[in-house]
Amino acid sequence: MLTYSLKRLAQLSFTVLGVVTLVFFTMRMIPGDPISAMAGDNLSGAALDQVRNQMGLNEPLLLQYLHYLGGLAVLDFGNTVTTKLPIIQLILDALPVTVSIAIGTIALTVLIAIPLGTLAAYTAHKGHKMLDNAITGLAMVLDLMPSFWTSLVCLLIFSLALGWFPASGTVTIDDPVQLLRRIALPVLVLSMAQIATMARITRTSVLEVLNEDYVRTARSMGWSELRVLFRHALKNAALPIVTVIGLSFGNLLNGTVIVEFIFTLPGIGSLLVGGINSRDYQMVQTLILFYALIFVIINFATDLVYRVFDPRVQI
Amino acid sequence: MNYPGAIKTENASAAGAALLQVRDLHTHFLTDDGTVKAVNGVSFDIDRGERIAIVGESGSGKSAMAMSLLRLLAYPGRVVGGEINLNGRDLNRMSERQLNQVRGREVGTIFQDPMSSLDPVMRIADQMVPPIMRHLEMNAEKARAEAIGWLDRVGIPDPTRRIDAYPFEMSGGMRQRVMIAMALSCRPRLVIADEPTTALDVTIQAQIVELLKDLTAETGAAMIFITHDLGLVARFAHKVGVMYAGKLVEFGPVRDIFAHPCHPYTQSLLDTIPPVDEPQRRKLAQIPGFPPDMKLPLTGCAFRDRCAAAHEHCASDTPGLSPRGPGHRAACFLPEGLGEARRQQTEAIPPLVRNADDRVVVEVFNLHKHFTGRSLLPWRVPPTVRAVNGISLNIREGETLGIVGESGCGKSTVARLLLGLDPVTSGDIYVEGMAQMVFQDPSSSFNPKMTLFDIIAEPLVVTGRGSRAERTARVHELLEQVGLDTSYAARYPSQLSGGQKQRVAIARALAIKPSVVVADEPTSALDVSVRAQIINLMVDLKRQLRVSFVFISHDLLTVSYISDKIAVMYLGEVVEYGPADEVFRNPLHPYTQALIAAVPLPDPVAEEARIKKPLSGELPSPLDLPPGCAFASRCPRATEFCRAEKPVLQAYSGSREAACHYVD
Amino acid sequence: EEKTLVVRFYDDPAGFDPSNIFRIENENIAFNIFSGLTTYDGVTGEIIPDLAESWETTDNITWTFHLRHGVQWQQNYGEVTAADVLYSFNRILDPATASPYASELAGIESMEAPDPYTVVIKLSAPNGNFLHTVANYHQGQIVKKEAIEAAGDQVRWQPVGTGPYYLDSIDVNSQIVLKRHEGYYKGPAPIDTIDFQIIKDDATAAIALRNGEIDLLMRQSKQEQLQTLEAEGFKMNHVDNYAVALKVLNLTDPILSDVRVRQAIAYAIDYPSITAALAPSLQAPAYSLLLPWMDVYSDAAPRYEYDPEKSKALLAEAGYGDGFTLKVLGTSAQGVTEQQQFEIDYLSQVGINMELELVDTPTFNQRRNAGDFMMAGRLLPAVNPDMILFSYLHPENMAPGGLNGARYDNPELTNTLEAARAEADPDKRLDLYAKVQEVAMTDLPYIPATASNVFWPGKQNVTGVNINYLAQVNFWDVDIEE
Amino acid sequence: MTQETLSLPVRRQPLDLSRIQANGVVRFLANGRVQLALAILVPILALTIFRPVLPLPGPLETNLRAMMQPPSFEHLFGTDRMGRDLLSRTLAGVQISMFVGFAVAALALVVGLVMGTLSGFFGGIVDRVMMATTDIFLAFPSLLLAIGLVSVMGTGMLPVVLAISLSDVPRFIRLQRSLVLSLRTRAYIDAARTVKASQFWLMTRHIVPNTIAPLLVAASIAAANAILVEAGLSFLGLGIMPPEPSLGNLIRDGQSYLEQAWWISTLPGVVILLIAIGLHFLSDGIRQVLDPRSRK
Ligand SMILES: Nc1ncnc2c1ncn2[C@@H]1O[C@H](COP(=O)(O)OP(=O)(O)OP(=O)(O)O)[C@@H](O)[C@H]1O
Ligand SMILES: Nc1ncnc2c1ncn2[C@@H]1O[C@H](COP(=O)(O)OP(=O)(O)OP(=O)(O)O)[C@@H](O)[C@H]1O
Ligand SMILES: [Mg+2]
Ligand SMILES: [Mg+2]
Repeated sequence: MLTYSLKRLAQLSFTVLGVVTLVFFTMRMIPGDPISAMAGDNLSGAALDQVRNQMGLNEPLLLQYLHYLGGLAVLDFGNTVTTKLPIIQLILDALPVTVSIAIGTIALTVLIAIPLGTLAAYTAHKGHKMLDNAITGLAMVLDLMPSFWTSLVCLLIFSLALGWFPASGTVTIDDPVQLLRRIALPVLVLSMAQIATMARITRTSVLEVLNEDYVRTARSMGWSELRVLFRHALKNAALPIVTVIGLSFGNLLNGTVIVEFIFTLPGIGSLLVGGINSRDYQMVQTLILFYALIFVIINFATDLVYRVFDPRVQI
Repeated sequence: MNYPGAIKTENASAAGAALLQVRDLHTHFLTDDGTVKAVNGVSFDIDRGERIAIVGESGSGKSAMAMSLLRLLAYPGRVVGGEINLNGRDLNRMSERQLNQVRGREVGTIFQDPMSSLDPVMRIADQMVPPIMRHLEMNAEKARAEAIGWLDRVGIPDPTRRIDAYPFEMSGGMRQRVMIAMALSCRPRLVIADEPTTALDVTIQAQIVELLKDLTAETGAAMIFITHDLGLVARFAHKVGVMYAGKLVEFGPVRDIFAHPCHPYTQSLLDTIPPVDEPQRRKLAQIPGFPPDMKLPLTGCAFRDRCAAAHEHCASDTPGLSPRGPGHRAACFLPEGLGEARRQQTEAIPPLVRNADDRVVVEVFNLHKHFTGRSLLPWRVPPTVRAVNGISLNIREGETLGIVGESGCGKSTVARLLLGLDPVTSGDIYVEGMAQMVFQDPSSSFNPKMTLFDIIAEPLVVTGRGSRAERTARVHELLEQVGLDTSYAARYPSQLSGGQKQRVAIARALAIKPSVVVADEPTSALDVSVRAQIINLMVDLKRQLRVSFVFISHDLLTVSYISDKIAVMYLGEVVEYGPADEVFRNPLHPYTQALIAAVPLPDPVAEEARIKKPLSGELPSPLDLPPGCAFASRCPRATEFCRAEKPVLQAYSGSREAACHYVD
Repeated sequence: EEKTLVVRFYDDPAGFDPSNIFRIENENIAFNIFSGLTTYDGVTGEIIPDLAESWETTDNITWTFHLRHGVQWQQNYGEVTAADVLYSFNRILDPATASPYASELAGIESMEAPDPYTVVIKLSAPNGNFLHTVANYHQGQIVKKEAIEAAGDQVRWQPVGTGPYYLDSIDVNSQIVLKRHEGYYKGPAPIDTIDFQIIKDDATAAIALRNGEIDLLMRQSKQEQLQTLEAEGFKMNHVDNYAVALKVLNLTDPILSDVRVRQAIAYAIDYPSITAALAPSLQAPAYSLLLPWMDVYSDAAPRYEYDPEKSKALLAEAGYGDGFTLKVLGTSAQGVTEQQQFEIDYLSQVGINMELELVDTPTFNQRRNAGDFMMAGRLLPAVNPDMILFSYLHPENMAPGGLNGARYDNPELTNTLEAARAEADPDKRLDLYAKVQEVAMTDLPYIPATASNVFWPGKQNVTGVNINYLAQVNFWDVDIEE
Repeated sequence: MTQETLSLPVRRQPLDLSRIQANGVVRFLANGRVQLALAILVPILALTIFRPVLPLPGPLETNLRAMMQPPSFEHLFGTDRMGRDLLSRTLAGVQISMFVGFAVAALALVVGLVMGTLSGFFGGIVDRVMMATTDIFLAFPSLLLAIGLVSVMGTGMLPVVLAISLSDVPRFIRLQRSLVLSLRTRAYIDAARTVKASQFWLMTRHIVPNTIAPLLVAASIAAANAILVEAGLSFLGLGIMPPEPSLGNLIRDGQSYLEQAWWISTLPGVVILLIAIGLHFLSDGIRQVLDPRSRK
């Protein structure tokens, strides 16, 4: 465990430093800077250059990089370049929204996908291909609808026609009911794609386990198929499922851009797109550092969960 | 018939009748390519306490038949007809729910692979205790005590602690014991064991067999024991059923079957086993051809294509089981089966002619190979496996060296070192010319994307020998040498049977005319009948080409049959070394003695006469070898001296060597 | 009972410091928080008094403003005085502020406050349009020294003004709340609270309005949504012709330097048909740099009505009978717009191969400001025609320093333009401006494409939504009727 | 050596066709899933290829007299806001989207194959550097990469393909690496090593041919996925730019007319769905055909 943690720590530092460096230079290689980003139609080049100078954007790149690393070393993430807001605060404000969406999505996905996938695997195992095909097919159709399209359809149906959920309105964790009503549709939309993947993985791994010898052993001791399915098969099939959950959690934390945009949710995805569009270097760097951390931490957590599900995994 | 140890059941209504009556059982696999008729009308009876062995080659439907009894077949298998009367109730007509009351409770099951038959993520207790609670209606505490009791009886040391272990924390032998404990824990009246020892080492196998024998005798359970090892049958069974192509072709008491087999298939099967006590070596009998495709409709006798005594009648009519003696039935039109044809002496193998100037082609001196793990923390000593721990050997031109020993003793490592696949840790290896290899697993030996031509020609291409035309000629020559038609050159490995693959492997190994061919368990993945073909082939080749072979196996019978010299390995060391016959007939080292004692002989009479005292004690971990004799922990003769002082290999009576302080 | 108006806000707020404010939606908030010396009438768009009750000038050089008495700052910062005005303008001019609007006030030679209610400003050159400069917009907005100093580097988030509404709270991710300034000099506004909800997607915004979640939709720029909303009976508040979208032609380009080529491009595209097909509500064809409602607008300037034959002829004359490739710089934010697709279509009919180079907005802005393009678009909302003409046509404003992206430099026009600005006589002034427009439309460094309309659809009971020509709404006029 | 000296049973039976495996192509075409996939993909591809000679208006041809018309005999998929024929546009979009899909898959396949093979085969420091690098790219939001590329290179086919494949490549490298690791210990590799075959020989003859199949499966999934990701990028203004119609931007363009003209976005969506389903079946088919367990 100690060795493992040390190894992980080394990996973490390396990945994070790599990501941070990559993003620093990528952002600056992209043409356009914070000032040109905020310029609308009516500002001239000379007027903007004045602002640019004042913000230190004309310093040599390497110096800026060192400044940045220096700030990181003392956990100072700085302010947004143009609007001078403390970045850590912005992230901490946006985080609960994104995290609740991610958790909601995972929860809904797991709730639907795992029974569905298990059922599909079971029917496939028994040779009843019809239900299996129907489930797989449905999952695929859901998977393939672009989220910007499903989002709008959901809005039109659930918000406009049925009036169940609002299309706008503030989102805070202080008001859980409102929060739930606001994230319900995004969660639904995001789950659609996740359900497909997870149901597929569940199906494959459960199906594989059902063909294992120990399942036959359990049945030879007189256990019913259902009990075998849920006691033995699911537990053994858990590893790939956990991996997918870990991955999709990571993806959800950065992959909700479109959905946040359409449903007007002030989450991390909006921050990132906003940051990129306004060339807010500091914001983008911090967010990506943050992603890298989450990525590494989720990997780590996944490994720990492995340990819980499979005693053979030693860390 | 009643057997010693059988317990009278209280079930009065069933008294007198057989415990299990199987009548005309049919099992099909409904695959996409057609229906596989895996079991095709099998009928037999088992009495209480009776042990029946079912033998037959791979694919003959043994497992399908056994699994049909409890309807444990996986999709697409289905029992399509027949009666399975257990104590008068037809299992085949029971609902799943009713059947679940029978499974585990009245019929226990033991599967082949102990590594995969236990749920890897559940503790032993969680797998054993709930069925006991359920079937014997005990509370958790009592059930647990019961389970611990069973673990104790199957010889798991420290069962109170080990019951909470996970399967991966146990060795294969231990896991198989757990399986047995589990299968017997609800005191079933019938135990079905599907090749319960095939995956185990000989010494462990002997222990498990004894255990099964004792425990079933003790509880009075009857047993169906599936195997393809005829030696085990002789050691174990009361009755034998021989299956071929989904049917029982012969059924009867074990002694009758061995002494007087009536079906040509049974006869051929018995003849494929290397004889133990004949002074002169003869070629093994072999069964030509392949078993029939069970998807195709079958008329007549299924064995007729491979039967030397087949006549027209066999093609049109299907012989039924007919009586040949008390309780002995066979399904053949001929009363004697092959009869005279069987007794035609197979060709004798002339002994190896030694020339004084025969060169030594392989010489190994004080060879060591240690595998060192990686330790991330610099202050920790990395774990080291001493896989090969100082062995010295030599092989002359045309000579075959057999290496035997239990799993993990370093046989394969020696082979890899000889081939230069791994670097040695220390010691010297001298190989004249090149060494080539034949691998155990025929399916992973070949690149599935290459044709046989490319496979056999590869060594030639890589070493840059010959023009294209010469290579083609050589490949064809090799194919003929190993008995394959040259048209096979265009085939892919997946289009070959296991035996054919091993022939190709041998052809490839011979391509560059190596001085020595190392064969690491070349026959252990093959069926008995095919095994005989490969062994015959190797015997022929070594004589004709005067190639030296290193033949590695844990099958002592085969090794002693094919080898000129034998080296017995134990934990990375050679403990006995000498001419094959002598080592086999008169083992010096206690380990060799135990090994030979553990080999089941295909002769029930001889088996009964043997004293069977399987090895006890634990194999020390190769990570942490004891200072003295490595075998001391299991040796019946070990003394304090053995534990402290390591014996070295010493010469005895000229040609023999052994590493034991107490060799007389 | 308190009245609350929920308004859609369409992008992330960027702050409301007049010295550094960008983009119309932010300016709209500032417009309601601050006041200028003058301001624009919501309905007519004319300059009207704001903090200055009255003003006088004789020569367009010396301007004297008389401040209204008793105007109160928000948040108890006291009464507005001339010192505040001087402070505000000096702040813009101070290089440390780094205000991009400093150049707007660069013409000021001196400022003084003879008494707390009088401000006298002297310019270095006559400027007949100076009242626009000090209007309630950008540099013209008056701030309070104490409030600015108290806010430190957070001025943009803590604006204190004298307008009808003050900033109550802001969550930069989702919401801006304005509250009515009870001490507003014209009296408190009818609505207590204005709650701006950030909704970026136009379709979502329309749904929110239809759902009744919001009362007023700041800017809807999708034609199809407008049609739906109109059909559902929402009030379509709008202002027409608020700004001209121009094609900026880079005159340093060897091909575009030929005036015939520029005219050929203008003749080749049928903007009236395009606007009619694509967005009849949102766009109208434009024929000049200026808009018809501007006082100096002249219809005497040449017009380029759709005439592909003439276009081909001009091209042939210029030696491009076989056509050429016209590279157009655009933003990728909306992809290739339908309008651009039409343009490609029309130009191809006269043999011009229009190639789009789409880059994201920051890159686009940077390249456009640097003048690094062959043809690009620009839309300059302004009420002051002089500002438009100077920015686009005066050589001093040439890119990369200024907005003259065409790098147009015609001394004849420059002289006329400067004379027009200085001219005090209204008739002569009009003539001079007409001349400017005529020359500009003949040389054609910029091709007027379309004029935009701005829509703020809202509920029927929301009244007084008057959008001015800067696309801004004075919320003091807005009320919710029961 | 003659036949007689060996008492081996070479039975020259007549060629038994049922025993001999049909060769790869035949088996491939005989697979049910593959047939299904081809039944979906071939007509779509054929229509796409023959679009120029079909009696259809050009995909960029506007017609202001026929705007937003619902599907009819004249316009099977209806028309859009500019009166362009949506069937024609959809088919042109298929062409572009398929190109994106295949380009992405091909790029990921080639790079993944080379890097993954080197990494898995040589191990050691090469492997560790490669793994760390893939980690970095996996932790890096692909959106930023896309924006960066589009900003530097402008919008168009190449940046889109690069942007999408940049997040696929690390996955392919890892897949290939794990395949190589499992193949590296196969006996046939050892067999070749006993005759001192070169590393290059081992990789090109033994390793790579055996990893192609699973990589192809992954590639066909990546292709389907790329088509969808392109659609998402289009939504953010980073995809293939109209008027060139990719399926993604057809859906995007039509999305805001969902209420007035459902067909504009729905019909191209159905086509994406069909293509993706086709590719899915194809990959499943490849998997089945190449799965050793499915062979007898
Ligand atoms: N799941 C299955 N699907 C299709 N055919 C099967 C299946 N399982 C077994 N068979 C076929 O049924 C026949 C009998 O198989 P079975 O496993 O009973 O043989 P066996 O005698 O136990 O062989 P082995 O000694 O190899 O265990 C074989 O021809 C086999 O190919
Ligand atoms: N690459 C390796 N790394 C570490 N340990 C190894 C390696 N290869 C073999 N060993 C260890 O060396 C010992 C000898 O292994 P080897 O494979 O030679 O045994 P074997 O006699 O061939 O056994 P089997 O009969 O099971 O094939 C075992 O303990 C094994 O775990
Ligand atoms: Mg079997
Ligand atoms: Mg081995």
